[in-house]
Amino acid sequence: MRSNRMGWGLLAPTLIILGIFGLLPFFYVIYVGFFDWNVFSAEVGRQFAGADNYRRLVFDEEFLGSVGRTLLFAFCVVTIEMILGFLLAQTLVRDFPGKAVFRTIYALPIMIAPIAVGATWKLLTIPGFGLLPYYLDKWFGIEYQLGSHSGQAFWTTVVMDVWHWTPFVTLTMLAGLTAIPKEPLEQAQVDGANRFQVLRFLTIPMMMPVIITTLFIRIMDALRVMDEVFLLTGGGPANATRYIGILIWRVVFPQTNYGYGSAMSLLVLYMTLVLAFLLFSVLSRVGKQNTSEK
Amino acid sequence: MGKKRSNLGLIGTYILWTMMSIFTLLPIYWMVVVSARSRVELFSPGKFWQTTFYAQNYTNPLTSPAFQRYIANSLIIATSNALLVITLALFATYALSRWKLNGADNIFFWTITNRMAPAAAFILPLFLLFTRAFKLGDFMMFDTRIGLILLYCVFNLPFAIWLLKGIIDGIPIELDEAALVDGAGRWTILYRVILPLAAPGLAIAGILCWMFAWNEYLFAAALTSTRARTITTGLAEFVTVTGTNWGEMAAVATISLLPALIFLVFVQKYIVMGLTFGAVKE
Amino acid sequence: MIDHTKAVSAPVEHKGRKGFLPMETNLFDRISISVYIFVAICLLWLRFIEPLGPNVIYGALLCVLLGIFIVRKG
Amino acid sequence: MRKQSRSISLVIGILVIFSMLFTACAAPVAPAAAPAADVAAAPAEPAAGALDPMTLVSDPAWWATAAEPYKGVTITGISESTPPSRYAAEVLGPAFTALTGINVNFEVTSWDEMYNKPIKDMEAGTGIYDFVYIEQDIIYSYLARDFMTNLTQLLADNPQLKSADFDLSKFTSFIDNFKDADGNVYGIPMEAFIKPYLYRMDLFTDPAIMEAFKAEYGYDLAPATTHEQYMDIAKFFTKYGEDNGLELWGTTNQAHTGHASSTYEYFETVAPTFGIFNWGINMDTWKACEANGGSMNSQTAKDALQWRVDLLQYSPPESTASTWDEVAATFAAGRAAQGFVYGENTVWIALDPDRSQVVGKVGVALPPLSDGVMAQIESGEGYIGYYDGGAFGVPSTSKNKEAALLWEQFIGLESVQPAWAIAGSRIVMESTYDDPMIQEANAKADNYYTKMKEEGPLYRGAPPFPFHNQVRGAIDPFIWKALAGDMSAADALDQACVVAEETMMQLGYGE
Repeated sequence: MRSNRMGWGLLAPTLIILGIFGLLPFFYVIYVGFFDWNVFSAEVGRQFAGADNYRRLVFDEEFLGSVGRTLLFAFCVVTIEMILGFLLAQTLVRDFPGKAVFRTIYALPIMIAPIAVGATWKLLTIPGFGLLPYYLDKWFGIEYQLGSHSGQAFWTTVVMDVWHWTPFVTLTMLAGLTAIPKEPLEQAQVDGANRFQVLRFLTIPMMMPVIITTLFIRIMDALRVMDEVFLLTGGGPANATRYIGILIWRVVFPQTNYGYGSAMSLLVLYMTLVLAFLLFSVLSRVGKQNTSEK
Repeated sequence: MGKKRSNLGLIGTYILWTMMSIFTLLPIYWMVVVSARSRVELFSPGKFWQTTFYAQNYTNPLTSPAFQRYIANSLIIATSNALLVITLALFATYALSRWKLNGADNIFFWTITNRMAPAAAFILPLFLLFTRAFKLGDFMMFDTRIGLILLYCVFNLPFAIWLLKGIIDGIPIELDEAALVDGAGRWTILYRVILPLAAPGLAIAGILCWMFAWNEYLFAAALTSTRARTITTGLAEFVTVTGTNWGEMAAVATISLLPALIFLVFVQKYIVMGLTFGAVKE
Repeated sequence: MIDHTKAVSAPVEHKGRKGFLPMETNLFDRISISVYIFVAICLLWLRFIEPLGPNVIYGALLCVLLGIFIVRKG
Repeated sequence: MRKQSRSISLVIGILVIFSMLFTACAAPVAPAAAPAADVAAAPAEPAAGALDPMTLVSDPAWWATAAEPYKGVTITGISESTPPSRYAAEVLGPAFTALTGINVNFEVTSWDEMYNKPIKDMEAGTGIYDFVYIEQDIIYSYLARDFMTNLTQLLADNPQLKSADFDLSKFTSFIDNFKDADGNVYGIPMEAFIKPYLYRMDLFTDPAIMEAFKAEYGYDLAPATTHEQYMDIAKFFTKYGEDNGLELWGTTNQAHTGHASSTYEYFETVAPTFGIFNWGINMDTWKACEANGGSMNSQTAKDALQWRVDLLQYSPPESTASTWDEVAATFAAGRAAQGFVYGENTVWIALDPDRSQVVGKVGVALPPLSDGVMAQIESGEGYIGYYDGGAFGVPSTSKNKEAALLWEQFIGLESVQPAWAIAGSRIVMESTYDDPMIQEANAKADNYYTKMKEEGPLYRGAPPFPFHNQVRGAIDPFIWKALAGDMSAADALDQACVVAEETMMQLGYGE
């Protein structure tokens, strides 16, 4: 009765679009990654270079440093966002008057374009007319200057990202929390389990799919963060916030080094893929085993 | 659980959420304040409240036909993209859910990789694709809305399918079969059985796609020239105008936030319903 | 009740077999794993072994063999 | 009943989708003529006003006839979103269209995209752009790759397109930057300015301040002529601002620690005044380090960078987030007593009360110099700074070269220059200096235009590197590190020169 033809037919437009606009460029980037292609080099055009780009990459301090910083950034924002998002979602499960208002206000940042987020935070942090430098100095005597303090710049990007994306995490967590069945939780409480135990042994395992998915989305986006940081600090001071997205943009465009930039991009993609693979294949299965043992 | 404790909890919740709201609103508030200041007023950092309103920051961009075109483009691109994506995603998830299509699941893992990679390096192949491959006489996909709409599908489709998969899977197959017995065709089932049941999920997927398309910057900047420019690229232009026109930039950012805000107010209830990523079946 | 936690609606559905790898894998998983390992070894080779002499080609060949092994037996 | 309403909603839904897609598809075909006219409706600055194209040219009929074969053609151009370019897009473009029937589709975008997009276009040979902005520092890179059309040749090949009003010899010497060795022109200058030393005349001539300054430093307060004086003045005014509770600092500083502008400030404004020219790169051997015959990490260069880093303590707090735009905004807000500000901003800072709080208080002078540097400059060995600006050139990939050639001549007419110069503080033709409008602005802006005319020869275009952006991009991080205090100036330059050499070698220059 079920002919696969119709199934594939329904899938076809999706596959065609994804193939043309997704996979073709992807293969092209792989291809270019093996070429030495800088618009303004003395030798015109693409020169096949084998693995030279990668050979250069693995020794490129700038690149490796940037990867390290990006991973640190991703680790910080994802950890903070997941924990904060989970806890905040807990407070939203119960109804209380005014919940809808708070939730609407709180969800606002999700809707703002990354580039506008960068602009917003720049307005907030620029010395001279920003709020933060002025009041931090006035109330706490802290000299707050993104342009010269690497640590401040880094943590400001973290806070900015937390500001931007925690609401999203909270909402997905909330969706998960409202959807999980209530009976086992109540039953456990009746049986005398304390809150922490309920959380640890029931809520979190049941939430695992949502947690993993959200984790994946956040890691993926945190690793390619670009627009907002670019607008806020330009990657500065020096290279304190030059995350990999910005570095690649700089290599590909201002420095017109297409081949090298493609190689960098692929390596980052590779990193993300491996992380995603570990997350889904290993973590989700481990989680499943744990629960099925119970 | 005494009454006292839950009252305490309630107060705590309010304190917490008031603080969160302040934290959330502060940057936005400041943006609106800056957008109300003229250039000569800008450098007055201690001034937290704004009493005057420098309307020119808003009227300048809003009355400029170029800027109106940016807004129109953004609206058309984001809306078409969202509609296209949820339509295709509905088809695709239905297919994935009801037929056994060997290998199809794995394909999506690869296609979502486009969303994982740093975007910059992908601009060049897309530029070549848009200017070389899709070319018919004078027409090329560069600087057209359809180009951006199709391109954004690459980022939104896997995401939407992923979001919908669980929801469609959750619709009992018996409903399909009952309809089939009644003589309904597959299309009828799709829009009479599946569509209404998946509506919340479709809505949230549509909103998230809409948001992504409305907010996207890098590709829009690189793959459009003047005709299909979007509002985010317009925003970036203001950063570099001589004497950095912060007020106008803030105004544009505020304007770009408005449609999203309207959306949010109306649909925020459904966001929670739809965002489960199929974690739990009904 | 455990049923609720089952459906990780990840883009990859895991209905595969069990080889020497510590989990169930289908063909796609095994190819992915091979590619991941290929890239990782080649990069490490470029960084640490090539300066000592052997060209990365040998590393790549090694990885291809390993890949074939994983795909068939994993 | 219910079924029916469902079908109706489905049909409507499908119609909406299709209509959306249809508008999306249809868009690019329709507005081909529209954009130029659209933009024209909203001139950026009221001063610009509308131009009557017929009065600009001596023979409107000739333009119409010459453009006859290209009527309806759309030429596409790209430039940075600066006042001169916006004026060209919003006023000159529509005027040209009215005159010739050739549409001008003018994209004004951010500084980065202004480079990225045409380079991509020209490298891929797509031919999207018919005229592009070429800054005087990138022209050598473009010429090295044969990206530009030889306009002299093109004019000679098409005598029927040569306007009688257009004369290459009427341009200032700035046009020399856009010529090859044989004197062929590759771009028609559209903006040019110097980066002068601006100071606050009201502060510098305040008797009480002058007295206090003399008491402290033992010499008269005046625009600095040496770097030591500049530092003294910066220090003095920072303290003065602190003591009097003013938002005032000693100097502006284009020191963004994540933007190329801070590297430019060092190489084009500071280093030359210390006697380091051409970025300290030896252009015979393409070497930068002192050990290899360059001077990028010479003691003088290190002193120059150190001087800049030292100035940061007397600069407003926003300096490390300031590009050229913010520097102008800072000075216009009256937050600095002196500074190096790009000339395109000088006139609005001095004249426009809507944007500037220091109207009528702006003094213009030559930057301070080290001993003996003036002699080097006058001998032609060096320069005091960049003579900055850009031109519109026609990419060799353009498909509408002839139509673009008419446009190039139109923007190079003497008659369009004065109003354009007011809108964008830029002058590219000798005759513009004598225009009454310019003279009037000149008087209010401490004779900026006169100084530009007289002292212009002391300035010079960027060194003719064929790899400008590439090497600068490699050096950037070290300048940023020095400015952010992560690295000493000496270390930064020692490492920068090595990286610069590596980059040049990768590009195939030097061995």
